[in-house]
Amino acid sequence: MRLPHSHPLDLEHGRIDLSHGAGGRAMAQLIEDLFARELGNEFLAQGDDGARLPACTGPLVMATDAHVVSPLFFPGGDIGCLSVHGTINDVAVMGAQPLYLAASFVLEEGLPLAGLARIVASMAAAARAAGVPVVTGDTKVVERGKADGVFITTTGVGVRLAGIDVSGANARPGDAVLVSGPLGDHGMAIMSVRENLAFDAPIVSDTAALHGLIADLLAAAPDVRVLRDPTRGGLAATLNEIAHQSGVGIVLDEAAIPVRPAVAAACELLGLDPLDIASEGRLIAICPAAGAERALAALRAHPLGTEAVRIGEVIADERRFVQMKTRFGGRRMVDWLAGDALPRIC
Amino acid sequence: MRLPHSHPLDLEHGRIDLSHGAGGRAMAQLIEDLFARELGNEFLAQGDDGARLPACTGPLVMATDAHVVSPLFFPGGDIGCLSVHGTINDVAVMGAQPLYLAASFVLEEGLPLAGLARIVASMAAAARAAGVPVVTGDTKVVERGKADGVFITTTGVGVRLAGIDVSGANARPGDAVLVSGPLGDHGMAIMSVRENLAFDAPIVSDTAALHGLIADLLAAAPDVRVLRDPTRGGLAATLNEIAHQSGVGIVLDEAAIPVRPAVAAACELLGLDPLDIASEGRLIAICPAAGAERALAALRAHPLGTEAVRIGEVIADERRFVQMKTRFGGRRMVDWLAGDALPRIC
Amino acid sequence: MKYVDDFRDGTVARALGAAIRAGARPDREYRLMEFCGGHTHAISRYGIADLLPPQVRLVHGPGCPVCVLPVGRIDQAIRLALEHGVILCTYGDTLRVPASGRLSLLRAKGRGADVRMVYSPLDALQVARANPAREVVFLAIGFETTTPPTAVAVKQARAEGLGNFSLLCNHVLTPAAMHAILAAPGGVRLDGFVGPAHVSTVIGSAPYEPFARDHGKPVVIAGFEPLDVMRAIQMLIRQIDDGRAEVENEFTRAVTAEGNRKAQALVAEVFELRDAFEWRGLGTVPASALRLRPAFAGFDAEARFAVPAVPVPDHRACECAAILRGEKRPQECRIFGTACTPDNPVGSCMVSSEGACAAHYTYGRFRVEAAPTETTRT
Amino acid sequence: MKYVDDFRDGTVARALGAAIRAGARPDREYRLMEFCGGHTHAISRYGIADLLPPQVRLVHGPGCPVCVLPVGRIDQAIRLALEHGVILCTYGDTLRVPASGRLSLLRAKGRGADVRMVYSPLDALQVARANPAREVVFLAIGFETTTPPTAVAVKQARAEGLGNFSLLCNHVLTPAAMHAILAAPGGVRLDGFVGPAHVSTVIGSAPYEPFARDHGKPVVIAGFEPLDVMRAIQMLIRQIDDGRAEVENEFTRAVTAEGNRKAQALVAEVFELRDAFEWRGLGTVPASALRLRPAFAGFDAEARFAVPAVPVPDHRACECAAILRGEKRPQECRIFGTACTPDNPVGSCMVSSEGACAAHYTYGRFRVEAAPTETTRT
Amino acid sequence: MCLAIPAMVVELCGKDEALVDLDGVRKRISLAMVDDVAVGDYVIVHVGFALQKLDVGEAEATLALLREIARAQQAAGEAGPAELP
Amino acid sequence: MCLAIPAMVVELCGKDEALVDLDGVRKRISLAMVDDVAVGDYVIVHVGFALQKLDVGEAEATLALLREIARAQQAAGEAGPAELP
Ligand code: SF4
Ligand code: SF4
Ligand SMILES: [Mg+2]
Ligand SMILES: [Mg+2]
Ligand SMILES: [Mg+2]
Ligand SMILES: [Mg+2]
Ligand SMILES: [Mg+2]
Ligand SMILES: [Mg+2]
Ligand SMILES: [Mg+2]
Ligand SMILES: [Mg+2]
Ligand SMILES: [Mg+2]
Ligand SMILES: [Mg+2]
Repeated sequence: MRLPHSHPLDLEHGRIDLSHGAGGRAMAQLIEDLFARELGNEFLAQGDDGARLPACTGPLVMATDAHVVSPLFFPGGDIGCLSVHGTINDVAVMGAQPLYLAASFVLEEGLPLAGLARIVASMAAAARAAGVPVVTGDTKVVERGKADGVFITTTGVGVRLAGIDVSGANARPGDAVLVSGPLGDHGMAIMSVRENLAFDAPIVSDTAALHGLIADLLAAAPDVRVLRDPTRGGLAATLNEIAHQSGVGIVLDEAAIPVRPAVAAACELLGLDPLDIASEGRLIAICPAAGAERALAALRAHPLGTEAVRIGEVIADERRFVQMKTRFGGRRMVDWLAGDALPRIC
Repeated sequence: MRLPHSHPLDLEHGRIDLSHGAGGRAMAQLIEDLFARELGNEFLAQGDDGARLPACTGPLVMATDAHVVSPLFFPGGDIGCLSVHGTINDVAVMGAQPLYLAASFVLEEGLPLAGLARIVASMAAAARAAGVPVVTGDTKVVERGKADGVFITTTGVGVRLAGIDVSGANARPGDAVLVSGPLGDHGMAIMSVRENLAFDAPIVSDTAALHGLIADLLAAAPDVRVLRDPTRGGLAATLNEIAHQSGVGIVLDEAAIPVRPAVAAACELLGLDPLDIASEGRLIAICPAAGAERALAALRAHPLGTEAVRIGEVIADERRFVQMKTRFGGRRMVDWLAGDALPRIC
Repeated sequence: MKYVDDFRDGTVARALGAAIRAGARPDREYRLMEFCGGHTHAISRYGIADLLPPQVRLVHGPGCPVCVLPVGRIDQAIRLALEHGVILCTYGDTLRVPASGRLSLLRAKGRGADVRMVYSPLDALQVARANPAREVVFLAIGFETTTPPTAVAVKQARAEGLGNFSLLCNHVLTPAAMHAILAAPGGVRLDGFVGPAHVSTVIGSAPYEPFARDHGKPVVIAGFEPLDVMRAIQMLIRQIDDGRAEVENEFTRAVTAEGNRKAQALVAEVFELRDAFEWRGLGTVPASALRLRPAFAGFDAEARFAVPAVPVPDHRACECAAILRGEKRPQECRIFGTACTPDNPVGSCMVSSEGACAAHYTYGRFRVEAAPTETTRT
Repeated sequence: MKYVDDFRDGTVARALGAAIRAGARPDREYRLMEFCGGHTHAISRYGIADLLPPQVRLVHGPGCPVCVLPVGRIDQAIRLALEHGVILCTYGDTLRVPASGRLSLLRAKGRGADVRMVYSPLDALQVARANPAREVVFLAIGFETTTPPTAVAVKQARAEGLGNFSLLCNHVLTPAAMHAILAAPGGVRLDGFVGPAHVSTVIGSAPYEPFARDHGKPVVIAGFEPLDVMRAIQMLIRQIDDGRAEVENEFTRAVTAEGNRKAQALVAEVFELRDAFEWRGLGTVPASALRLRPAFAGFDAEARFAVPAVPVPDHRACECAAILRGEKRPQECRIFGTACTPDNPVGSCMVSSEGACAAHYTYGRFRVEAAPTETTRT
Repeated sequence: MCLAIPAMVVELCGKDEALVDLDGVRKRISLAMVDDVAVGDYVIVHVGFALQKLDVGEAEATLALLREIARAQQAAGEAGPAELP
Repeated sequence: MCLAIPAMVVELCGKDEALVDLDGVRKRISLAMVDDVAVGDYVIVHVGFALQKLDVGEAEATLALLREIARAQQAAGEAGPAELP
């Protein structure tokens, strides 16, 4: 639907106002001249309140995530590409090929259109690069002070890969725990630009779409039992979740866990544990120990997995504890973080 | 995944704090003891970051909507059931059978858990009544003052009904325009409880899931060309959208358009036009004139369509204007509302 | 709605239209100005023009308080909110009025201004009570109808000692504007006025006598319902054809000769005449607006804050001035419907649905744009 | 990280552990209190216990400023924010400390309190500058390490005339607490102290002399890295076995006998001793905390606002007091790990990861809960 | 200009206020501008105030006149077939 | 207690401030508590302040001692086979 608009959308100095969410011409213009133009594909072009898609073969997978990151722009990415990667990854770690995304925006009155345009362009680029189109969307505007710039919820649909059965409940004692690269880059990149913490660091978010890496891994190692992206709560939360779902324990080897020096240093300064810090482009894979080397080789052969390593093993433990042999030579638990990762002084 | 929690969730006096969104045990408890308990189904019970669903036959439909209604509770409903109905309706008006919903929550720090529990229970009841389960979800918590209580984005997936081709682009000159019941109840119910407008009125939201009504309609009248729910922007915006998508004009008969007396009266008091006010449980259907009576009969036979009427016709008009013969005997345009529906004094 | 729907009856309307067609002389034009935006809105919303004979030409007047408010006054309000940090309360009508620098109160809100829509001036008092640590300014607009409620609010503020409440007063006077139109050099040809409905409930019918007596223009005070408007038109046509120029009252159910004395007294107690006031379209009109009396000077936002009203020229192409004087029709403006639409109003006549341009755009433009396949006249 | 990773070397650690095992007498127990939470944290995080012989028993002391802060002081801060509407700035550590009525600063924030986490006291000054119309209170906690930065901030506030800034002062003194532990009636049996690292950089090693001299307890000041802790334990075992009681310094790279004179002068200029202060676990300890000097009284939030600290009894089952005195271990508390967890801390030792209970829960509880199939000792 | 609508007074409240009803919609308004308002009266409501009482007799007279004009016109044969009220 | 970490001064900034580096992470801190700090010095950073200068000679001496103890212990045959630094 192409409407004649009296003024072009002012992507340089304009701002979101309530009319952009009111269902009138201003909203139609925002959708046409920004969202549809950037994200454009045959499905979005249908112009209805939803997308008509082809039939797809195989069992479906569906995942959704709200993205509320602050600040909206951070080293290595922004809320736009993050919202594409995050949901693609949640679909992919179910052992599925991500096919379509839906994107819903909550915009705060006063948001500069220039910023929104950057975000949408970044989403579009991420979706294009991943080959997963945004097929339908929604835009709401709330009063200033009732949101935080932009919230983006993306929902992904995909089809499960044949012969693959991965789930957080599938880990078995003896399995190997692998990770595709260094941990915590994303979370620490965000903290480095938080107003009240700001420090300078050579840290960029690891945000990336993992479905290609996962496809390669599963092709080489279809016996992988668990896939998970260690986002909120970091490796610690993710492994505790898996331990609980599977009813097992996990023992990590601290010396093997990859953390970049700058991330480790920032954690020291802030009193945080890198195992609690989110990644957005890293993969945890758990597979039978016998297949671990083949799986690692497949991960390392992909550009997003060059630093893949084995970091631990699954054990039988009714208490479902995640433990770690420390580099120092001792042993400790790796528990869920209580509350939010707040910088400490003591 | 069932964790041992040290304290039960305090659904009476508790409030959302940042830890409920931090990926730790507090979040797991909120999900288990509120979301999963209320919305529970076999898919949600998988406990992964997404849902494994069966294969489905036929072309897919996908729709998403963010729900940001304020206040969260209003006569006749709340943001919970609204978020279920809204997305079911967007899937259904594509001529599809809605199958699954994903729900993503943005919660404001400080939100009373009692309110959230009511909302989730209302979602669950709506989803159960509609037979469309919430199969996966996400929860984020933002700082107080960065949201407005709760935002809920729901995304729906469905399968298109065989032999049906409905789209906003399908209206043809000569077609009849039908509506399933009185307009504007939802929007006016919301306004009646807005802090700065509050008035007393026997108006309750019309929020409802329309897929049953639509299924009955399409079974009786598979030649229906356009289905749409007149939400934001009301009938005026919806028909203007359709006129633009289809490249046609529409002429309405004001005397035929159903508006409840209290809704009309509230509009008079506030200086608003009922045609601009949202409904959340009404259906606009456009069909060949020859089939209009059959379609109306099917609508009227369903509890949600007893007040269905024919309100106008599609005409050829390159300008894509929506016009209306007034009850008074004149004629006027029915344009998109400019900006938001703000109460007027003059 | 009792006493509302009755005056919207289509069957009566069609017969009354036929009576007007039958009664109007076919050989002359009747140029009738409806002063009020309320009438403009009713004419468009009910499609009254379709019921009238072609020789009746309705000319839209300046009786829309939003339309006549000069840009500089909105700029003032925006500066109060953005620079002085006040809570700016106002009616929904003014939020979208274009101001300088592509701003409006709504856009200023998006930039952090604390702007709150109120339904009544008493709501603004409530905001002031609830925010004792903040300055709360009520941007008051309106003709004589809306002024007495403002007066009540100011008196109430004084009674409560609400020291954080003040008023940005833009109340204007109807007769002064009508006079300005008639006095305009080379002004419009008008055969009569459809007189204000609700303004007249307050001021009564007497103030219109000079227009009949001195200017020879018949005035028929009419309610805002469409049958009221049609009946007033019929009465004006009769006067014109009879060669009479009188003040007649169609809206007897609400308007008396003397008006609402209590309301007049409230206004007189709180407000006094300004020497002159700038009107959009009409320029500076002497004795055409009100300000707070010295006894209430403490509640005057203009005195309390340093925000002089800086006159701002209208957009070059904008014909609002000529339209508000009844000299041009909306579609005669070069940018009507292109650069200037209700979504992006350039002139103020495009803002309120009572503005001549917005009413024509929203309700009437199908009449003049290229005709559709189906004929538009029933 | 230079001078950090070096002191975390696992190879050296294993050999040092072997040396300690070889050097410790098998026939006796060494009860060593690490006063500082920093040491408690290092012991847990690096699994140091696994490298030590079983006869070395580490007793966790009260050196965590969050753990010793009485509930009433957090209540004060919450009242300042909720009732007095101040902007309450504090370190991330204190946000989750349980207060009365199931509140904490974080929960108060969810109820509308304006609570802001800062990384440095200078950030709180910045908040005060940015919000001149608001009162900004910095909730200061900490031992001697953290006090000089607060002193700098207060001096800076005075220099700038930041009249809206004030301090809720909870700075406490290490030697006074150590003295209270040794003086406790029927107190703990301790064979020596692992002395504070960063506190000692400020106060120097001299203040510990009385504990060696008068109480006969060896003190070895140690850095917070795990090799520092192990080396200090080795040095303590030697002193004990030698029958010596001296103050030794393992942390020579940062600690001198006299400490940081400049920092001491800053503290002395701004603060003075309180007669007494309530410590969680230790009760009211004389001369154990600081308050602002009269010259800075204008910056004292306790003077500026009427929020007396009301003592609040601990939860009945809570053993924090005994734990902070070194008399009990976390797992000896009846509600450890059930009603009291880091997610829902009942006592303050469960809040900070430096608290004895939290450290044991988060890092160490696998040692005492039912063993897994695999053996947990490598 | 001056959006206002007649509504019926259904309750007099303390301090110069009334509850008015318009087809079931009820709103509290100020009576500060009008005297001698009784339950059952119609008042014209504007920005939360009663502007003026509606004179029901005059309203009925105006309606009767309008209907009379219409009827006369219909009798004269110019208007359509619809039934006049 | 008292989270603090040694970082290297890489730049002295006006008004008693310095930029410190910890493995690439750079942060501006206050030098109000320490005198005579030079670029290249290590300072112990706590809540945005340099608490104290780190005595590099003492640090190296402590490390040398620790390694010596470990070597002696290894020589005594009790520790594992790993290479000491
Ligand atoms: S169309 Fe716009 S610019 Fe032109 S006269 Fe009307 S309001 Fe003014
Ligand atoms: S477990 Fe909790 S209640 Fe018990 S002593 Fe520790 S902190 Fe106190
Ligand atoms: Mg998800
Ligand atoms: Mg995710
Ligand atoms: Mg995930
Ligand atoms: Mg939508
Ligand atoms: Mg914001
Ligand atoms: Mg939608
Ligand atoms: Mg929708
Ligand atoms: Mg829809
Ligand atoms: Mg999620
Ligand atoms: Mg809020």
